[in-house]
Amino acid sequence: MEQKKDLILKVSGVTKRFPGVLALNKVSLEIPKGVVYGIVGENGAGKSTLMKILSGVYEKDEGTIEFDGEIIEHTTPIQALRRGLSIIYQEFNLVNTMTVGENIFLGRFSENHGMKGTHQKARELLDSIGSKIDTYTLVGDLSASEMQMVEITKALSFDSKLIIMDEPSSSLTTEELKKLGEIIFQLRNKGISIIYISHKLDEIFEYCNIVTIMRDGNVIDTKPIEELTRSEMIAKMVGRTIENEYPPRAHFVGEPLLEVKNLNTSKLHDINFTLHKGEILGLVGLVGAGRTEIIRAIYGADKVKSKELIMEGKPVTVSSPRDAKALGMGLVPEDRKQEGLILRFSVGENITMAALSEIAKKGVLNRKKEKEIENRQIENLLIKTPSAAAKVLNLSGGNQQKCVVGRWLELNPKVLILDEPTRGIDVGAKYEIYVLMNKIVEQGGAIIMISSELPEVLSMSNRVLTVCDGRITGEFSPEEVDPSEIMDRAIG
Amino acid sequence: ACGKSGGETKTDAAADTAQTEDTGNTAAASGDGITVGWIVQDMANESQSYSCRIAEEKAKELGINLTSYDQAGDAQKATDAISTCIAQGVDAIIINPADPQAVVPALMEAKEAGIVVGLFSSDLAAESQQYRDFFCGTNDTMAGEQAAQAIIDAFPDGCNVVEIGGQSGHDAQVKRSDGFKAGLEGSNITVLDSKNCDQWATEDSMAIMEDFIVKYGDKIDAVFCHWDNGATGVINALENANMDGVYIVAVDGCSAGYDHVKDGTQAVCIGQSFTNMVAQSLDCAQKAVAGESFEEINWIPLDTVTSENVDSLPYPEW
Amino acid sequence: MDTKRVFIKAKQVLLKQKAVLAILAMLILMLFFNTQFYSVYNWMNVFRSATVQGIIAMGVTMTVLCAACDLSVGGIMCLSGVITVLMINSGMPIAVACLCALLAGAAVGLVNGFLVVHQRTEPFIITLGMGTLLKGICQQLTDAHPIACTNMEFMKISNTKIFGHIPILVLYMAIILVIFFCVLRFTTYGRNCYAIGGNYDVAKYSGINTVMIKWSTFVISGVMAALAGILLSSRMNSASSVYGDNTGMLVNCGVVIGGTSFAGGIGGVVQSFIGVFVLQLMSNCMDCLGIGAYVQQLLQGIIIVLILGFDCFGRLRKREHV
Amino acid sequence: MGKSIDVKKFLLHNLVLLGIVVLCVVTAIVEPLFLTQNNFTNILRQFGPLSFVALGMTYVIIGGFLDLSVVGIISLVGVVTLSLIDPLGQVGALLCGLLLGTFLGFLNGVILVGFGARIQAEVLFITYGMSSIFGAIALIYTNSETEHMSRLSNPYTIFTWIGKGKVGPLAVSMILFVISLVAVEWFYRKTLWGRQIALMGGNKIAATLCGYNMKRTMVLVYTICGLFAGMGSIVLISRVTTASPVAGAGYETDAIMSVVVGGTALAGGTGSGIRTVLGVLLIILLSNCMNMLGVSTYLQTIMKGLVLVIAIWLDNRKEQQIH
Ligand SMILES: Nc1ncnc2c1ncn2[C@@H]1O[C@H](COP(=O)(O)OP(=O)(O)OP(=O)(O)O)[C@@H](O)[C@H]1O
Ligand SMILES: Nc1ncnc2c1ncn2[C@@H]1O[C@H](COP(=O)(O)OP(=O)(O)OP(=O)(O)O)[C@@H](O)[C@H]1O
Ligand SMILES: [Mg+2]
Ligand SMILES: [Mg+2]
Repeated sequence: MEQKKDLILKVSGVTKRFPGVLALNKVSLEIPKGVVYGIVGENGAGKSTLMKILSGVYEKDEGTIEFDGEIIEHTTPIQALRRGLSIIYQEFNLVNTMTVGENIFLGRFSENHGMKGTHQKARELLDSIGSKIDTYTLVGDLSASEMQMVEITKALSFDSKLIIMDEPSSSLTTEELKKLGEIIFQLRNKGISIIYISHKLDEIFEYCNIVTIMRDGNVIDTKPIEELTRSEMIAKMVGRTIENEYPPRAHFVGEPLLEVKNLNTSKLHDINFTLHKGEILGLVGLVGAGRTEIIRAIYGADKVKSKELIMEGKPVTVSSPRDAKALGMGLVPEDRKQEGLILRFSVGENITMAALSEIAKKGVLNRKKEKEIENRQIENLLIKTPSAAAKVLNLSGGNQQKCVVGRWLELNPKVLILDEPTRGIDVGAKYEIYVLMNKIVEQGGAIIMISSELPEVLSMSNRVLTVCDGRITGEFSPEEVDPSEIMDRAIG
Repeated sequence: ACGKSGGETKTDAAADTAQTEDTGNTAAASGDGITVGWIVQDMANESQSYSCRIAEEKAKELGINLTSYDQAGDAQKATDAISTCIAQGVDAIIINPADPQAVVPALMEAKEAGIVVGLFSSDLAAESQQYRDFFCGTNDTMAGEQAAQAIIDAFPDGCNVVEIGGQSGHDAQVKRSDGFKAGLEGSNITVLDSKNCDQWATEDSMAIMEDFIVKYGDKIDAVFCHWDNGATGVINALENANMDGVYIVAVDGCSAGYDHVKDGTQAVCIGQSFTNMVAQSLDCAQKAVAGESFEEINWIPLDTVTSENVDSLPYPEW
Repeated sequence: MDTKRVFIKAKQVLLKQKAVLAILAMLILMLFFNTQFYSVYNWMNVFRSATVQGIIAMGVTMTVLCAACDLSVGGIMCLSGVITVLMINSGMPIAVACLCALLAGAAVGLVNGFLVVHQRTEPFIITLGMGTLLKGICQQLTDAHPIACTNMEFMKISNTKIFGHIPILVLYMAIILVIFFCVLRFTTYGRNCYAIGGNYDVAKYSGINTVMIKWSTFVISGVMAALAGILLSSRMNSASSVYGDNTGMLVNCGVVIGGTSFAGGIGGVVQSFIGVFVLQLMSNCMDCLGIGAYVQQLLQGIIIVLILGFDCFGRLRKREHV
Repeated sequence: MGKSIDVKKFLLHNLVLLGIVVLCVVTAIVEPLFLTQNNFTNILRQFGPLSFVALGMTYVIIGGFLDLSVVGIISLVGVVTLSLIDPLGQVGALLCGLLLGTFLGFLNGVILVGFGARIQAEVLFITYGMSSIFGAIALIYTNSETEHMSRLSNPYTIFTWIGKGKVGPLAVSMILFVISLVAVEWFYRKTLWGRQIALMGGNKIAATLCGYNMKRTMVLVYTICGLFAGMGSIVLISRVTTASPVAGAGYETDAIMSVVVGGTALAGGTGSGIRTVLGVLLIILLSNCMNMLGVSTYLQTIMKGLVLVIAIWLDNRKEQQIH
């Protein structure tokens, strides 16, 4: 009895089915007041689905939910918000065409006495978390991490008793992550509970009090954080023991493959570097440093002022992604929903997208070969999908990412560019992607990898470049260097 | 409706006119010629654009300063065009309205501004005729009646006829259809069916005729099609079905109609003479502006073109 | 800081608003010709001509802001005129007739909203079909004959002038424009419309009653079109089933020309009015210059293509995307 | 139980087909003449112009765009083709007409790509403006006069053959259409170029990053659309033996309606020309059946609107139920 009073949320026996998928199977959770409650699990474990049920986006099929002592049968997003449950969704949840201030107070315009009041209050909130974003800028003009901060601010603007954060840190920099940590502690001290979902286990260990581990729609275990070790957690998540989070670094570095010279755009200044055969080159920098711009410019996706590329000793021109692909380059973009996938199309169609031009004979396609590719990649990458014909829209984030990566693997690219390839991907899948990366370099290809997770870059790459403000500011060998030195250069 | 403001408009417009004369209109051909705003019903319509062309030619001859405006078959554009004419300070407006009802308020304004108003081809309803000075044109209702008469004459013992109307709701379609119905009243002619088109499109009339042929087959003795180019479609449909001897009557009197009558594919073509209409209206306008007396209503008689008289009539230029 | 922001905004508007540039170009061009273009009467005439489409554009803008569109406005306008005139001719008081017409417009908007918002059909195509349907109803009601209004009082609604020069229609337009501007700018409802158009799901998750709001924009659009129908019928003292044939396309085109994005969330009623106005002004300019009908059509097409084209171009340059 | 679900599913998938069957059965019961060979030929002939235009439109819509300029293309190609028969001979005129249609479509594509239009909303009214331009050129070219084949001095047998000819019971225009349909469907389904159209409709940016040239694909779909609008125009003038500079009004709406009623989503990415055929059939049959039943013109317009709205609505519900 006594204990029950302290619970903010009690979920018992919740089940959710999607066509062909049992997303949640009799899930039960108990979340006390004033704790940070971590939920971890592989991609497709059902974490996001559970959160969407709590916030009223999906209907549950079975089970009961009790929020703040009240049984909730049916809820809608607005009711959930009013009750005091706010959520930061995994996918961005902002209106790009409106200003930061208006987004924070979306739908509550009159509560703040019009435009001026809204922006004023938004300013106060942003200041309170130490963000310098101008409330009058359009959200569409922000970078991924700035958007994330706006989302966090938005969740704070409600007087919530429970805040769900579904991978809030996936695009935050170290600096911002620190701020987020402070915010979380502040909230917890005020007696507000937080559900924290992340694939970055360090954060889980740092912030959370209790952790629930999910796999395939089931709750595997719930334990206070002190009673868990990292490897134990990983083992429970993936259902087997993983010795290392990173495979051994591959060392096949050979002669120069791609030389980038004198690359200038409106944002980039004098970028020069060389990529060698069999090398994984990491690009490190703060958000907005221009890493994405560098690789897009190389790939021919953006306009450039000047650019010289030398591939295998021969000067080449790359003025469009088409040229880039013809030279054996491939790009996995950072925003998979907008730039990577055709969400309405099937998993298979998304996988074969890049390879179509290879299997077409004089422009005529071969359905049989397409099928082969689909099945091969689904097996190779262990993509969790009912069938190749299922819509990619319904896959979990990690599995969607695998589709985008898989599309290029089929082509054995010489240069594969990966922009945040493991964003929102679970440990198991990450490992698989790392192994795949190693396989590519083994075959003589080379990889440029952008990642905001420093450990990942340091463990995977043979060489690291730091980018700051559109310039390359340093070159390091990750085995020899101290991470703090790299961050130093990245900050500028 | 609004006396005071109307008065002011009048002085305004008068001042504007004076100004025009002071500075000399750029388009003015001769110093003393009157300016006329010629508002065409729809420049995309063949007959209308033809009448506009001859009006421009005729005006040059008469030393009239004529500017043409298009209402594109839209009643609202007609009122806009009238307002533009008033603003430009013309001496006379001659309009062939797409919807005669709809221009009445705008014409009131024009009259208040002291502008001579002439209606061309379509007249206002009887109760609003005070808002125009003169009317020149053929009577579409009469065209329908004449078409009916031609059929009655050809089939004194009665027959079955189908009617294919022009664009649904268009002034000419409405009047021709009403006239046709009125003309048949009391006769022993049966109207099997009657359909309008979405546009004045030959394709529409052809499709309707094809369906009629399937449905009524040889029962059809005569066809009344509202326009000559539509009759082309009717003739095509009949040819495709190998039907001969169907008595076709159509209105307009364009070259296509004359050609059909000459080949014998079309029995009767009710022709309207735009040359006469234009000459008469410009004449009336000149007289009205000069303050001379003129005929208020000028019916331009319709020609009933048949194979007998087709060669004696001047071949139309459109 | 605030003045600077205003200045930047003004510059942005001028650069973004190709329609304003087009208007300026026309105004300058007309200085070189000796016509009555710069007379009070003519300007009132242009404004008055833009009124009917302008009023419809207000409602359409609401739907477009919510990332939908309404092409049935031509049909609604026509229907409302027919209903009003028929009822007045049958002896009803003018006010009752007008009210019924507005209700009819609201009813059509309700159905449009049901289909588009509730049933999630494609607004472009469904409202296009609805327009055809309404046109048929008008033809049925009038037997495709134009009908004159027998009560001359009805004419006064649109044909009065105030202060001697200003047609009352222009006043109506101004009032409606101000109301819509304020609603969109200063009320939660208005801001919610922008949110819905910007990102429907986000608006929904943020607790905005997206369905009702988006639905209501269709009702507003219907009512405004019906109002425009009444004013048009009063202006012309008649109703006919052929009114409004191209209105749907033209008004939606005007809205987009003004800079209200068909993708939703960007724009406003002032822009829309400018968009409708630019087409009207252009036609007036060309009439004043005595340009032939075909060339007018050609020039109008070219202007539409250029304004919208450079709008696209501007957006593209900003992002430097593929 | 399983069977009833199958029936329901089949019906849900083929609502248009169902509508067509119901329409035919009702008409045939009330008016047996509907089933005559003559009427069958009629329907196939009336099917002509719209079916070509709608087929071209299908691929634009699959590519995620729309084309309102077909009206202008039909007008312009019609008058130019007919006027070229005398100077160039009929074969030359025919080829020039097709070439002109293709070129106008190409021009659309190039202009849109040049301006950098990326989404449906952006192209919609630009093509509307283009339509206005093409239409105006047609009017200027002819001075708004209708041209008549009967006044030509050169023979125009090919056009007569297209307009009236029959091979067995089948109209020539129908056969031409089937050939075009098969060819273009094969192109769309089996070739890389065709697949790129679908990719463009699905996600233009993703497709570009996968190394496909979306600008070229965009020009391609508009060129196809222009070509088919030109073919539609030629079938039209052959059928009615005249060419009017304002012919084609309303074709853009009917074509888009046919495509969508057929079941190709306006959102792009999926669809097929075969579905469009059903949509066209529904629209043509609707007017034919109601003419057979003696429904008044006004009621016909109401019915047309109603059927279209309901068809699109039901089709949409179906989509939602299946997913
Ligand atoms: N709308 C939907 N329709 C069908 N299946 C769905 C839908 N949403 C989610 N799923 C399925 O439910 C399962 C759980 O997905 P969910 O997004 O909750 O995973 P997750 O644990 O959040 O994974 P990630 O860490 O990758 O975000 C997945 O297998 C996914 O394919
Ligand atoms: N679509 C866009 N519109 C406007 N500005 C943009 C857009 N995309 C990026 N920017 C801006 O360009 C700058 C550089 O962004 P970029 O994405 O290249 O950074 P990055 O180093 O890749 O960082 P990230 O970690 O977010 O990937 C950012 O400040 C961002 O605000
Ligand atoms: Mg998730
Ligand atoms: Mg980036």
